[in-house]
Amino acid sequence: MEGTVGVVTQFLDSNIGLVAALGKIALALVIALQVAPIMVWVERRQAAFIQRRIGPNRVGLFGFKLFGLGQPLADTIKLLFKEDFVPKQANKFFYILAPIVTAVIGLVAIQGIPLAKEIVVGGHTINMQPVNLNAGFLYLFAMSALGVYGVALAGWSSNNKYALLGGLRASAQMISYEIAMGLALLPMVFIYGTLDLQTMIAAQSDSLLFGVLPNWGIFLSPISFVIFVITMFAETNRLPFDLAEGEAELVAGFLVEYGSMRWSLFFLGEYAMMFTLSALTTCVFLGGYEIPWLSQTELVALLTPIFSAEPATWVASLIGLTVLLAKTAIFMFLFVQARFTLPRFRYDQLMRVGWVYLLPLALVNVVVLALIVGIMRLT
Amino acid sequence: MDLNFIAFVVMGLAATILSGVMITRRWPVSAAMVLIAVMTLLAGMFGLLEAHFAAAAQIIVYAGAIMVVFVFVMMLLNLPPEELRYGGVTWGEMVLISLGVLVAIVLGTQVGQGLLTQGLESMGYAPGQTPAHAKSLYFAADENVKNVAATMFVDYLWAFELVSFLILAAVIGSIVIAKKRSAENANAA
Amino acid sequence: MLTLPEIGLYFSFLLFLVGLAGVMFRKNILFMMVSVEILLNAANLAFVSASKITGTIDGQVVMFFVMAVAACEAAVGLALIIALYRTKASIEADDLKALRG
Amino acid sequence: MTASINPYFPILIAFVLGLLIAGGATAASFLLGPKKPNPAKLDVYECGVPVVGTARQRLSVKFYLTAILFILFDIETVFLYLWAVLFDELRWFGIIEVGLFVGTLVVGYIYILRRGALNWD
Repeated sequence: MEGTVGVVTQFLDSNIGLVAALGKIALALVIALQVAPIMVWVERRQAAFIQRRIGPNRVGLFGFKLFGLGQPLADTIKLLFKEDFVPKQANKFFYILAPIVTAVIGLVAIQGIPLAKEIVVGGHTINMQPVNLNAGFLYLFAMSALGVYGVALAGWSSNNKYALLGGLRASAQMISYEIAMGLALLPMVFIYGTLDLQTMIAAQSDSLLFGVLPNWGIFLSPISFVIFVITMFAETNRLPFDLAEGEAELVAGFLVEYGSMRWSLFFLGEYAMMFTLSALTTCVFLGGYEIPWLSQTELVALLTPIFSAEPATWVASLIGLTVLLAKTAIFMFLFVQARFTLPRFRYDQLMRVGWVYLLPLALVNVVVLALIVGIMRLT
Repeated sequence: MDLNFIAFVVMGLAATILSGVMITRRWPVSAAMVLIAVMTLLAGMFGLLEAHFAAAAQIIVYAGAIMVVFVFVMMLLNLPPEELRYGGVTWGEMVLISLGVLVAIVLGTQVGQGLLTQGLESMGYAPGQTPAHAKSLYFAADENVKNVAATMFVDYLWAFELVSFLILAAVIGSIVIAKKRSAENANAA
Repeated sequence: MLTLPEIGLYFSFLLFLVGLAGVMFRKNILFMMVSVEILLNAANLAFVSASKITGTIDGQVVMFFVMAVAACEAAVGLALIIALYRTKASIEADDLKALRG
Repeated sequence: MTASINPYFPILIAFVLGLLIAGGATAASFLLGPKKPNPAKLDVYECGVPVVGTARQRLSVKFYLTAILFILFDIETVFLYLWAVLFDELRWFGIIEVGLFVGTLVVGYIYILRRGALNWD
């Protein structure tokens, strides 16, 4: 018995990098897979409250009603058992591939988010960013750039007028707002001087204005924050930017020929992308997993007397993860709230907002901040 | 035989085979999709060569922007595959082409190796050591980006500024060519 | 044994051959342009491999200029295809003989 | 193997796992669901009325113009990121250089606006 434990410990010790990588990826995947069902439930309940209805409250778990939290599970089972057919006019290979592309990109993109600072296990320091490239920004940009193809492929392969137009509109909208998104985050790179999200978060644990405010990106570059939040809605095709599936004109846009599990894979990908972008906003503008006025390092120092040195980092990381999820939840709630309160844009208005207002605003923001930072730092 | 080596060779082979698949597609959109896969694989190869920023830019610019334009044009024109006169390559031609490729590979690997070694020696490079004039390379991702930036903004300053004029010319040119005259606007879809 | 960047050079050679075959054997301008993208990608792979072999960063910098050129080429080329399709209703290279002397 | 592994390795693993999850879900629904196809179900969905024309028709060139602008500004953004990471080292030299670069592109942007390439009506 002792020998087995010894072998396992030795294996863990020598392969700590591999094991840690798998653990982090599994954690991020679990989060990504849980976001969709929970958000569907939140969305339906929230819609019901706004529209003075009750919403799903029947399906419970193990005999308890739990405000209908069992609903997503029931929905998943229902979707799994629905008929799964390929329309005869569709391009079969790409019709099947499109939802998989969307879901995989959503699940891979979320790996670029730093979930917590670092934990120490058996003397090994493990960084809690699943894909730790030191250039987290570029990784997330690359993934969101690839996100266009799931939508475009779905629209094209369905071989349906509504789907084609919906897919084209959705992809044109996504690329239009991607530029403003990139330019909105640009000032944060030169303000913090890094492309690494964790270094950026560490810089945000300082305080600003003699300790009154935390050193968060939102206070350093508020215009960037506003632009980024707007583009985030457009990138994920959510209201008020959900022209792609404007049911009044396009039935359901690129989703019109999809049903059963394929349809839900699109939503899995979309919710994972929503979570990833919300978490990115949190990391860049709201201090990520850091608690305001109490950095992770201080937290570990505070916790060390209570627990011993290594478990202290675990507890601190757990608190950090909770803080990150709580901050991200604010944005997820904002998505839902906007969906049921705001009217939809017209397509020409949408393109106008993206190209004629947001892009020049983002450029001016970059120039002004470059001059301010230049004057403050270089003279 | 380490993991990086295997991954690199597998990705390279996959990229080569997929690009072969690409040039024989009948639907333009499927060709574009296969090409996107090829570019993503190349990005992975750049990553293994420790050119981190190049890998990111390969996906952001090539797979994420240039190919979007191709896909858009293919979706806009909506060419059915029957309209393509499939470049009829007969079996005889196929054999000739494969023979030619084989000869080219042999020549390329034999002569190319000599030329490569010669060229590298003239640059002061010997296997396993960095030439004296080479700038120091940092291979952490963050440092790689800084390195590329430093070289571009100092050594390639003029090229960088000229790129902006190239882009300007391309914008104006493509809009002049593609935009319909106002008289034709009536039949816009 | 070959190192990674040397294998990269061989692969770039192979990719270039495939792209060249595409440009030569397809009659459709759209496919010819897609094949040109493969040619440019092969060149990029050669640049990055050479950068690793020589230990200089220049190859990676030049790759960005290749990328900018590729983007401009795609923009203008596809604009030409759209204009051609509008006037000729065809994008076959064989149908475009008006300028042949 | 040490605590540091190749940083691209997790991407590969995540990709494979994501493919397994998405492919598995598709396959499961294919295996579990009923299969009762009929011609009306497999037809193009246009709200139940008979299908008019085909989806394979040409669309507005506006989408193409948008995509063109996108690549050009995308390249600009990538170049600007290169400058942003080296902001402190390049100092005013970099700001002026990038100012010229952006200035040239702004000329193109104004041309696009004046030509009405972004008017969607």
